[in-house]
Amino acid sequence: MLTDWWTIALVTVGCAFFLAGTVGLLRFPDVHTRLHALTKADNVGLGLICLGLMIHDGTLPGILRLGFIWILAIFAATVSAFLIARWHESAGTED
Amino acid sequence: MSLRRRATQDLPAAFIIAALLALLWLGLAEGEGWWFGGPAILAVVLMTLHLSPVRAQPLHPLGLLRFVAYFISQSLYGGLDVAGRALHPRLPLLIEKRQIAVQLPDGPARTVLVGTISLLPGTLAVDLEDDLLTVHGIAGDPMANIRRLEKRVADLFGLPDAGMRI
Amino acid sequence: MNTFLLGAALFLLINLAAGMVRVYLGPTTADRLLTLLLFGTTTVATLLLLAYSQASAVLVKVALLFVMLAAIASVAFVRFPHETVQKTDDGRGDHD
Amino acid sequence: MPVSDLLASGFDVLLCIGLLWLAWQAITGTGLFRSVVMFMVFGLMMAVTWARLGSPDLALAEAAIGAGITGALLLNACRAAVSEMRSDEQPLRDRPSGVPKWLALPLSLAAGVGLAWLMHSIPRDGGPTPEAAIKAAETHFLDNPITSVLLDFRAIDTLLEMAVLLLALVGARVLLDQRRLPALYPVPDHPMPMLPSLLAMITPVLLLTGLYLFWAGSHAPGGAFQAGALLGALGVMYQLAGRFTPTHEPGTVNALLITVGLGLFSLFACLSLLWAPAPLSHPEQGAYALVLLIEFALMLSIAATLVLLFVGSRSLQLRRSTNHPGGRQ
Repeated sequence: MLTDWWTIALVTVGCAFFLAGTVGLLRFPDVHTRLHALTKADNVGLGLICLGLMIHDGTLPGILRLGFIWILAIFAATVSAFLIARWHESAGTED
Repeated sequence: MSLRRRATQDLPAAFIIAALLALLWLGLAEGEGWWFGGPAILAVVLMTLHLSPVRAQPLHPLGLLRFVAYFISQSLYGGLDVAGRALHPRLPLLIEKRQIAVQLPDGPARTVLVGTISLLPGTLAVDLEDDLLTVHGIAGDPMANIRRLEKRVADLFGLPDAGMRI
Repeated sequence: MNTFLLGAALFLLINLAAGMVRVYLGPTTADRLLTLLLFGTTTVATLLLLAYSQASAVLVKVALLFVMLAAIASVAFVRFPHETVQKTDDGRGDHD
Repeated sequence: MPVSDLLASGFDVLLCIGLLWLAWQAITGTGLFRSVVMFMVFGLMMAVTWARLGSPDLALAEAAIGAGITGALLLNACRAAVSEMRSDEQPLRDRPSGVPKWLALPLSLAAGVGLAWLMHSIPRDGGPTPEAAIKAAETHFLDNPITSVLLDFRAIDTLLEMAVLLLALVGARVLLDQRRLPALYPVPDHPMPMLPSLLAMITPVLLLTGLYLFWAGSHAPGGAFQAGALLGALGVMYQLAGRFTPTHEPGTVNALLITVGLGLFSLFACLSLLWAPAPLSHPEQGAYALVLLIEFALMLSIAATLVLLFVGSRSLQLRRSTNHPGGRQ
């Protein structure tokens, strides 16, 4: 039962990070600052949710699957963020 | 390139990829189907080395441990920091853009550096042209953070300290 | 537990809906791409929560596909020449 | 209990509204580019919907196709639409076709007659009812009911789908030749930072996941279509990264790859007349191995066709690095 509480706590905090990411996406003034919000907050959120579900799952294959998703998501997100930022940067006159 | 030289260069990378893929197969197939998974992993390793050649990079064990600890704590802090700024009623952003000469050599070390920057508090990698890295910051001076990260990455790959290099 | 996980999934879906405002508003093309990034991560998290609330391990594999393919969409977009975007986006240009 | 029902309904209602709104935006949007983004998001939501509906097979397919290939294909179409506006570009290829045009009529007539005969030969009454089909699926030698429907009960549909995919590619090629559209997504000269690392990271994972889906297809959600779409997405990624060079000469390996699925399936359809009264019946022995072989060929063909459809060239060549031209297909 203790593990359930851990899962609930981690998933809840993870969701809060997602909320912060979305708020940042809506409130921040330009593309680069919005990228800051999305990459950082959403990846922490996904990491916490993965961790919470790992505790909930408890089997080795399940933990491995979630671990792969987490690591790949981090990598894909930072590379995507870098490519989008770079693309925006080279789009024309800088603001 | 001779077969033997290729074999000695590619073998370490092949073993690492194969081990990781075995973990992935274990996760996907839940411990079944090794009769298919085994040969599949072998085929995938060969195809990967053909399609996208990589060189195994020796990692420094202590550096790895320190890097992982640093990465997890800093990305958590980064998330908290940006969440705090997003939810703050006055939206405190100290926007700054800087260009930094990267000291790390081209290759995996630089990949890890650029990939990590965007997850650390207040920094975002925007461009990398030759050795010049453009960083966008929202939390004041991004320089100190990046120099620290560079040192950690250098430790991770067992490279000499960035500051000491020519 | 399942109810909690479903609730969390619903929360993330509402989050996504809020994020859609950014695609709608733009103003720049890169802003629309950002939402793709948001959708990449958030859909994965939603699918994971759904997977465990419905006790369906396959959905975790669907999430794994999403993670791997999210990067392809970004690469496809950044390979897109700027002048083409300016012609095909709704005339506001890439910078306001 | 009521709380979880309420949450589930809330989730479903939000999903429905979101899908309708996205579809509306994709169709009526003011800019092509925004419509493409909306359509891609629609694909992601569709995958979540299939997951919610308990159809993981479709969720996998939607994830592989909707998240990977469709967006890239639509962007390509966007680009072609724009570049058609300026007509000062060199045609990719300007050559009359080697096949005389008058052949098209008898060929298509023959195909039509053949199809009509096939349709006529399907028993009209006493055909399997859904209940009978479900019952048969339970005792079928393939444990995944979806795959057993695709490759046994409705194998003719799958066969024709493969033909449609090949026709789409041929159609795109003809269109590209006639409209003199420029080579799409030309290989960029300047390498993009971080892209090679992304490829190196994603290549083994995607390849193994594709093979897993192919293997899983016989007993769990997965199969040739999902695996093929996934591998196709990887190919598109390589093309986007400039690692595949489009060539004008048709390559043997490419031709083999795009036809092997349809070819092997058709061959099986013909050969099966030896042991059964109707085409596409499975033999008593070795059916599992046969299905694996056909599925594998289908996977390769789907992947290769999708990539070539995206690139719009006759064939592709792998390029290891900028100073290392050549290499295998």
